[in-house]
Amino acid sequence: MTDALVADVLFGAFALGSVITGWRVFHTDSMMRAAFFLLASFAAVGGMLVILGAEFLGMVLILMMAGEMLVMAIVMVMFMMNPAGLNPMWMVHQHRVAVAAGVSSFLAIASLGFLVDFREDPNVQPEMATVELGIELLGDSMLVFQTAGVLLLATMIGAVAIASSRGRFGAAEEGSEEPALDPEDRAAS
Amino acid sequence: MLVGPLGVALAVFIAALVAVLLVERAGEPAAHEAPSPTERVPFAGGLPPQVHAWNRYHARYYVMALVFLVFDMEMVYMYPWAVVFLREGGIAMVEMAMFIAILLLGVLYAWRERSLEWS
Amino acid sequence: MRPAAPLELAVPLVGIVVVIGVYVVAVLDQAISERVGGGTLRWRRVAFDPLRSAAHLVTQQRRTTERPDTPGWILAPALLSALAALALAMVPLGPTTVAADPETGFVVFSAAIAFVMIAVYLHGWSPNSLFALHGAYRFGAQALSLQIPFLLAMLATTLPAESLSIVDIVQAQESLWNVVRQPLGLPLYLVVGVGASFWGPMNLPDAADLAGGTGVEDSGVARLLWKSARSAMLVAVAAMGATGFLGGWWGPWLPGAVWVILKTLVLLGVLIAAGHLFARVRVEAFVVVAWALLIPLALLNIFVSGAVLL
Amino acid sequence: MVLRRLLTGLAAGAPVPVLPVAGLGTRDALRELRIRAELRPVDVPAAASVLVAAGSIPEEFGDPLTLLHDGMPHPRAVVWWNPGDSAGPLLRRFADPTVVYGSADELVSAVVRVFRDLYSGHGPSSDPVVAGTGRAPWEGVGPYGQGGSGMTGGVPYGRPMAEVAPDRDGLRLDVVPLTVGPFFPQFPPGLRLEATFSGDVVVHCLPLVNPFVDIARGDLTIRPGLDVFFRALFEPVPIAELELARARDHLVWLADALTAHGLPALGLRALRLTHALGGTSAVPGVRRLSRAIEWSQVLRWSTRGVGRFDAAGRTSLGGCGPVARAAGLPDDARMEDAAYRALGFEPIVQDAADAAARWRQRLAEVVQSLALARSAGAQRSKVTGQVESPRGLLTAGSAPASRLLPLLPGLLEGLEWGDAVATIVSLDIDLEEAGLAERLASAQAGTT
Repeated sequence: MTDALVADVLFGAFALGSVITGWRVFHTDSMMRAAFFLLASFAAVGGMLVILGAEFLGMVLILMMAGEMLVMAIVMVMFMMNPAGLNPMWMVHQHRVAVAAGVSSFLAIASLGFLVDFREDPNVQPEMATVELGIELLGDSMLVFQTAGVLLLATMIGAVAIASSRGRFGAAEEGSEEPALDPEDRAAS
Repeated sequence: MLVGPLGVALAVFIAALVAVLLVERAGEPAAHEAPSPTERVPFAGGLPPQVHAWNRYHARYYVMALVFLVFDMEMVYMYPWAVVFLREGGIAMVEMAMFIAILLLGVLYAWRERSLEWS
Repeated sequence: MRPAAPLELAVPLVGIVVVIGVYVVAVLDQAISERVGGGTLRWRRVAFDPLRSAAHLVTQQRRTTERPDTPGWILAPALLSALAALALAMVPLGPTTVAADPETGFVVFSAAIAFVMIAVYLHGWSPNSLFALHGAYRFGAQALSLQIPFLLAMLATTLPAESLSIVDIVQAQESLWNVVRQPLGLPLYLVVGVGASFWGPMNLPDAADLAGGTGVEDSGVARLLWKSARSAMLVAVAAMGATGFLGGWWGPWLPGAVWVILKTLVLLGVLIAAGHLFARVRVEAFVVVAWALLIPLALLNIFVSGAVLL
Repeated sequence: MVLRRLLTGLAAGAPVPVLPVAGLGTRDALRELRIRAELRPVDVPAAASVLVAAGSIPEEFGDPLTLLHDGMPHPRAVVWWNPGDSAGPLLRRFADPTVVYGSADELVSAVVRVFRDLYSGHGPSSDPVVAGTGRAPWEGVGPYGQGGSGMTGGVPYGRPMAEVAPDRDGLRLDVVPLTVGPFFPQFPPGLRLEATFSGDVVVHCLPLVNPFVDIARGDLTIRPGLDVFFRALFEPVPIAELELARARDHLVWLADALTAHGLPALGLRALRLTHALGGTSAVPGVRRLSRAIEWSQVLRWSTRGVGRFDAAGRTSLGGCGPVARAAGLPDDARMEDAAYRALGFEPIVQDAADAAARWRQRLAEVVQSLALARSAGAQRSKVTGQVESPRGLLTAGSAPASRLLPLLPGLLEGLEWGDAVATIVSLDIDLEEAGLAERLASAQAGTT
């Protein structure tokens, strides 16, 4: 076996794995399993990125997804009825539309692979990729990088302001009582 | 060299995973008869639970989890920055300090709003 | 190309290191516990009881609950052990003596630590038992607030190395160990490391007040494997601490590999002793401290040590 | 096969994981098993191989005891130590229990023998008390196989699912009702708490009635160490004996509390100290232990503000001993005893009213009691009919635990489970003492 063959086999395994686990996400009753299948799917995508030469991006994707998917599992279990699938159920709503949307967006993205003119010369020094990323970040893309910081700050404050039920100035629902649906309750409150 | 260091790391990971799974299978001694209902009751100090434990679990730290999601993004930038830090010198220091200071404002806000505590 | 051992050598060697590491943790833990508890140390017991207890668990029936998530329950200890093995494979015993030293070794190690939360959550969720579930969610809070300080504390070691490779991180410590260069680094790393391997004062998911937490329904080989996986993780954290902060293989007179092992044992001893001397922390208070104190401290560590380097 | 024989051979020599279940009067004797190298007491049935039940166990604990037994993995066995007369019906539930009469040494050797037999193939593993196989079947009825009514209806696998309820942060998420106890490891023996969880927070709780009150008629076994306080209700007893028993009881509490806070090794040290209280090394030993507990401040950090009584709550703490004194009330029955006053006794008082203050209070009282015991010589207490037990005012008919139990809901509701356990631990509730006190009252009423 040559290096190229090993790489091809691994790439195929990761690709297949990501598709299969991605499909399982919608085919399980348990929110925990759904979240962790998605995590497996993302990890496989990370593996594909590594084989394509983007070692840093691939590994960072895997690293990040652990935390993100745990948060997703926690939130899904929190708000979905029957989170463990003790009652069997069907995860997908409007699945004809979903299948159509999925297939068409896959085709659209896959077509990029054929339509875009990629550079002929492969990246000669993949091990310098991280360094180049850093230089780019601090050089030409400095403004983008700092803007990202401000955006993240806005997201953080927004998330806290919306989600938190209490703050320095008292409970969040104070003065913004939700009107009762039943007229009698409304009169009472 | 057939596989690079990451290949070796992957092999170690998979080998350990499979080995432990095999031990788990092999370690199961010859099955006693199927467990009776009382042998399957989850532990709560001796009394059986009224309902299933799996529930819409009220994770009291959901606001912190959201803050984490955002702050975690920052780490993506820190790695390449750390690698070129010595090369770039003062400019790297200033830029990252600015970026971090902006993000820390968010953490400071969350802390002041007491949303890191249990809701 | 970065150094990597041949597969047929790396895999069994890392396996052996994990098994020995787990045994050493069991022995150290029992010895230190006897010492702290004021009992008499009987070395025969200390040396053989872990083996006997392991044999007992292996020959015991595996319990199940009414409606568990069986695949998840089986997978959790395997995942945790595999993560520990992966992390240990990244620890170099010498400039070229390492199972695997990827370009992004530091990121791979961080990913291994990050996935611990998946393994613990899986382990606590699967038995469908309330106290196990509480353990899983507690670790969620603990791990989410620990991850950023953990990454930041470790990241400072890559500044002098100008690389994410673990071997390079050790190479950069030839003249000066990081423990001196970044005095805040090692204490921070040990605090978050104990948290990431949920040991001692940071053993929130498997705590006594949850009657054993995520492990409350475990028996037989499942209990043994979960316990060993935790110990293996502790070994990995100690070994990486020795590598990242105590100069890895650098040291006079002795061969490099011996230095790595000695430093790892010292850190292991510190971590295990801390487990018997510090009470368990409250999860809520810890979350606040992690965000409001550990993250700023870790950033301070990065910027101050960075400024000194320039 | 060779491997299997090797493994069972090794396993037979392992420290025996025992699950101790204390009946009336045997709490401390079973705790002492922690010191034995041959045994390893564990918290939960899943970790245990031998169930060690001791003394008379209240009849209403029959079903929980059965569940503990059935929850142990095979191979397993039951050993009953000094069963009381009332243990008969419970004992008959188990297929083949080993019954041991005699000292702790005999118990240990019997447990080890039973365990070895399990592994040499001589002793059969104990059968489940409730027979039957399989689990509750679950057939869905809806188009995708869901249960009776909607997604959360029905009783899948034999149990219903949790239901939603509004919560303090405005979310409507599931609440899980669960009665914790009576053998929950960090709870005082016999405490059953009807709790409702929303996430890991206790939103409602209600302690159930004390099971030790109507324990077997006529069985008034009092555990060694506690008996001196009950004797003091009827006759003057040596103050030295009372105070040593108090110090001992606090140290036993300390051993449990340290274990609950993740420090079992230090807990063992506290337990070992109880054997050397008479000697001169006792006070330095206690001081060293206090330093080992307090130097890192972690314990104080994780108990500060936990389980705090508010100003109104403090007023209802009369007769609650160390709990009251930790809340700033100089409440101590010893002050009414002239013999104590002659010794210059002054109660120690803290003012924080939280779990940390109660820890400090008991550590300080151990030292105070040891000092009192030394200076008391042969003096005897002068007051009878009431006595300050290690937990507070004890009379025939009322004990501190019966005053503390009603306070639990107000204290625990809204706390995270870990804090709730830390609070319960810090209160040192002794249901056995309360049960005996009430039985004593009814016995007196019967004789007069």
